[in-house]
Amino acid sequence: MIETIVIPLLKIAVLLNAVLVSVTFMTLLERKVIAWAQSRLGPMRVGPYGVLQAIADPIKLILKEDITPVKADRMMFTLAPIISLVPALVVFAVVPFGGDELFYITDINVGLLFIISVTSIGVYGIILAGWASNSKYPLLASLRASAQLISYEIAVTMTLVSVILTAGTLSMVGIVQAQQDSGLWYGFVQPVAFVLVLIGGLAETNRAPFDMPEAEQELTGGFHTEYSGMRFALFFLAEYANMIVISAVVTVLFWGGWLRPFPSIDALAFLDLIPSWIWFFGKMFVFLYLFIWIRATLPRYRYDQLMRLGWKVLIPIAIGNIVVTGIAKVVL
Amino acid sequence: MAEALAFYTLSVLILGLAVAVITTPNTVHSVVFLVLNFLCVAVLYVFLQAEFLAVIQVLVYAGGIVVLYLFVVMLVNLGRSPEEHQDPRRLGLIGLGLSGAVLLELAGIIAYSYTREQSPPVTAAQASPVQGNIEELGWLLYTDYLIPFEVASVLLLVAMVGAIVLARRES
Amino acid sequence: MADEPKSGDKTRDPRSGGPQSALGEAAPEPAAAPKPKPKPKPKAPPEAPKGPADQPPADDQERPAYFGGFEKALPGAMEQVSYWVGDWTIIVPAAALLEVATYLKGSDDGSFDYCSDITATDWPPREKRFDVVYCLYSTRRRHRLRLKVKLGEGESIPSVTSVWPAANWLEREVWDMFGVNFSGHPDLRRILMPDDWQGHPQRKDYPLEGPGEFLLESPMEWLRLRNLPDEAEIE
Amino acid sequence: MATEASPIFDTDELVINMGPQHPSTHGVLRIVLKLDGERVIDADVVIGYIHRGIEKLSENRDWTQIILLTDRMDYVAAATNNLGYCETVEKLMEIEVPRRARYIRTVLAELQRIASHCLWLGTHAMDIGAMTVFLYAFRERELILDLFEDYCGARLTYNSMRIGGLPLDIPTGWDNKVRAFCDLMESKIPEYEELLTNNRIWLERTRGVGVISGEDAVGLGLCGPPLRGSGVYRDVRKDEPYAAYDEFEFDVPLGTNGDTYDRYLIRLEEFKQSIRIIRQGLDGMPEGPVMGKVPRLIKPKAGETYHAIESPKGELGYFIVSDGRATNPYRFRVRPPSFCNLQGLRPLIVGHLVADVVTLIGTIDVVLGEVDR
Amino acid sequence: MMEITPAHYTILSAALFSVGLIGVLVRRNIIIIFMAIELMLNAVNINLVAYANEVENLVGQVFVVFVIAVAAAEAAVGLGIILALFRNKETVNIDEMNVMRS
Repeated sequence: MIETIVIPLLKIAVLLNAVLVSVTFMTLLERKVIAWAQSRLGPMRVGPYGVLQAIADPIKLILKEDITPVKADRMMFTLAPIISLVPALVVFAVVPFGGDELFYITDINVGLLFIISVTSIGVYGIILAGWASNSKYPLLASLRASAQLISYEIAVTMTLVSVILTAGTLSMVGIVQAQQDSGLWYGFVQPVAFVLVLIGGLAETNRAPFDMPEAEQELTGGFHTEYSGMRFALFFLAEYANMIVISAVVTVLFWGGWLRPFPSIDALAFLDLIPSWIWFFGKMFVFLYLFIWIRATLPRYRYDQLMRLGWKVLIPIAIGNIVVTGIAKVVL
Repeated sequence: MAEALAFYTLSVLILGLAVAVITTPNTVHSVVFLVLNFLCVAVLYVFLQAEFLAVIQVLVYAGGIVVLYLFVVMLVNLGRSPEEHQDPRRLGLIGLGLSGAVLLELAGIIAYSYTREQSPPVTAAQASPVQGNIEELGWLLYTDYLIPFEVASVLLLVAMVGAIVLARRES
Repeated sequence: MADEPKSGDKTRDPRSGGPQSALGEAAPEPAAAPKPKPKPKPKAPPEAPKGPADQPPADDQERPAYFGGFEKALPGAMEQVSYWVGDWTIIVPAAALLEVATYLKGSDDGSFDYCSDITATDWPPREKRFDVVYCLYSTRRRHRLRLKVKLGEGESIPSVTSVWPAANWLEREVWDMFGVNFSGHPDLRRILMPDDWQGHPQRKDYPLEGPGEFLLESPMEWLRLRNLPDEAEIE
Repeated sequence: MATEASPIFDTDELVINMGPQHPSTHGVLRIVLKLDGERVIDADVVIGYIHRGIEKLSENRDWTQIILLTDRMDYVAAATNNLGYCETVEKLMEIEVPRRARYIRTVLAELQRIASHCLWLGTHAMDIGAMTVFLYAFRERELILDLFEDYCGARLTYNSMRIGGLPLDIPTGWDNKVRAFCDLMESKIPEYEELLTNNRIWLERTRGVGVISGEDAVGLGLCGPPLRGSGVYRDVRKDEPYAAYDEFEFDVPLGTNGDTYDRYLIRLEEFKQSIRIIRQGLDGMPEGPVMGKVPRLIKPKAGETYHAIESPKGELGYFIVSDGRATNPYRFRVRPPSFCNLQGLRPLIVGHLVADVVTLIGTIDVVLGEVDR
Repeated sequence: MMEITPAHYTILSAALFSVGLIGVLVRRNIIIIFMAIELMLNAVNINLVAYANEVENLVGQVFVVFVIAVAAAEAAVGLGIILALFRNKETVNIDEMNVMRS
């Protein structure tokens, strides 16, 4: 009983809290990093160096008036942010944050596919938000979003197939163990796939330079134009939770999850003194930082260019990568 | 016990959502109910030890096909409900009756087949070693069912081309 | 707001007598010249200037080369020539404007392909109260020329949008501000003022305070509209 | 209107109001877009939301009072507006402006050009999604505002010129500050270029977007960088020199393709040319008074004139009529470059996507205060 | 009752199928009709998976994969046709879609 119910529930509770809290600090990190990139200071008022800004923001959002436009579809308008947040949180169930069983909730044999399929549900949140607002800019944004997310989902899934081929398993823990066995992070085995997943991940999470659905300068905020208060905050949470998911997936698939660098070289065994979860979070942080960095640097793609990139560049490369991986797998 | 509880809950959800799909006047709501229905079916698959299918159900059905429906519903932004126009030749009641008859017939068949003395169960011909094994499913797909598989892929290709041709605007 | 003119003036021009009239400030000098018809004044307000100086060029002023060709091609189109602080101005009749514009744009030694500006000036006492001014420039020859057309109230002037597409908005602004009608303009709407605005604010007889001509012309209608709730008409 | 759309797709037309409250319309511009999917099939540009009647207002103000009204037109380049107006009145009155004043005016105008282009660069890049350039450009603009503050005490609406010259001589040491700024600016331009010029996304977003041929640009009355971007050699500073421009050496950059990228490159090059002019102006600054001989009562003889200068946005012209009797102009007309450039927006955006509409509003660099006046 | 046999799944499947059938026969909105067809396909899938589980043979699951593939193809072409029809006739009412050419 304790083994099957209490411990998993405890883990879920801890993980959910950790994710939600880290999301609020992600916003602070993003504001700070972008500010430094732009030779500003960023938030400095709340607490020392503005660290309490991460708490002030959610409080503000909770206390704000939550407005539903008169002509909106009330049910869908409320449902949409929930739909976009829940899948983002559900996928954490299969992310292994460390080597020990303590650090993941479950390890299912279709783990990677589970992540892909559950995140694909998140698109409904954006589409329904745009539709339910009964407003033109959100509608445009949601049409953009649905096309963008489906296209990039294909590209990312295709790319992941080559990783699955290399690892020979769909389980997230299994993939890390496969990297341990082969002694190489798959980032070195599958560099093309790594780059494709990174680009696709940016597009899947609607981050710059692919933030078409919420392009403020074009669509005045996109699908969440009509949202305010807590419902807006849910979208916000979903976006950052998705960023964390993508970073975690990239870490697991390409950067050896909780493994230390060069797991096969015994001379570096002293690195194992650092606990596995620290390695994991360290790697994840690198990718989160990368996401923010890219946002501060790059202009935004145009919608048709984005689709062209997805269909005419990423998908063909992904297919080519599968073929090459398959041949290599057979030959070696 | 737990399985029964889960089954009945899911059954009620599946049927209830299905009824909601076909009765809701608002098409977008219909689509959302359909998605929820498919998610419940996916959970059912998990209970039937078909995890791969469950994931595929979510990925392809809920994440792909139904998004298409939603897309189309939003594109054909309806000014008026299609239900307003009634073709006098349409016999809705008879349709309802016919469906009821089909339900009765199906129920009859099931009842008949199970009240009869158990016919020898279909033998698990060459029982697969592991259940719900993706690897096994893959083997089956790529060996015994290779030709249907290829046919299916050609079908998808044709459908893709067809959809593009249909949706393309003449410029 | 502005008082109605007191003496028995029955001709419709309630605006000129207002204490804040532009005329009052613009022309401090008392009446010097007798004024014909357009503005019979009840209280003999200070006289308004009757028109621009349009100083003729000095005799020794060298004329631009393209003047010769212009006079030859369109005899009679050059009603008057003016030269002041380095700017050449040709005054042309409204009827000939389109021909003149086409010629000036096409001629090799003129080649005025760039329409810098179109504007107007209002001289109320004059019978042809409006001067419509076209500032032209040649990107090839690098010289300027101003065309001027004199126009009365209610007369229309051919639009030059077919010659210089740039004239589109500029003519719209002149219509908006002065009420000069451009015939053949593709899209003659108000541009700066709201679509439902009454009157043309840049005219010299436009009241400088209050809700404008509209109140003076139909006070009841103005009152009715003012009491209406605001209604946003947004597509 | 929807002649371009095939009849089969009529149902998808969407009329969308961009502005007057929209993050990228740079003020209160409103564009009514008719969309087919995301493609613009027709557009109507609606202006006039901050029409303050500056022309009418000026006809009832003193000749000197008008200077501070001109500040409020192109409020990101107030000094050039002052300059244009003062020069026009000086031309009308045939006043000789001292050479030192003309040099200072030129330096101020070029500083203003850099400031205006900084603002343009920042907002334009921001519209395309590059948010960092915005703050970099504003950082440098801030320094120019400081220089203006040193000179005349104001940071936005300067009222920094007078008919016949300047109200103030430059403060001591100001020229060295300007020199230091020029050096700094020169080192910062590569920073902008590094982020944008060779950026693949920037190239994709700007190349081939909003192409207009030189002939069309002249016909539509475009001026300033949009006109030069189409390869038309037209710069009032060269063609009809004013202030002290005839004494300085500088180049007029020209584009070849007439697209958004060319206009971007031209403005970046204008940064460098402006710095060049400022340096020449500071080095050759003559001694002498800064105010010419101006009658106590400014009252030009009856007559009219049109005078244009090259503002950062293009040809800024003033058409002023004096009736020779009043202490205010009889007719005061501004030829606003933004207004004429904005006229070219509709032909530019038709056929492009919504995202490009934002790019194209940015590339023609409008200031709505000037458009509406 | 407490033990779940394939019969339970079959009954669920039959009921779901009938609901889908009612949708197809009664509703006039062609998009709803398409969705009802998806419901019927799902009913079939439930049956296939249930029996595959019962007889411990994966062939049933293989068929489900094919059914999903066919459903995807059907959705793509069907929705394409709906869009084309809607453009021509501005309706999604199947009662009004009784003429091939418009």
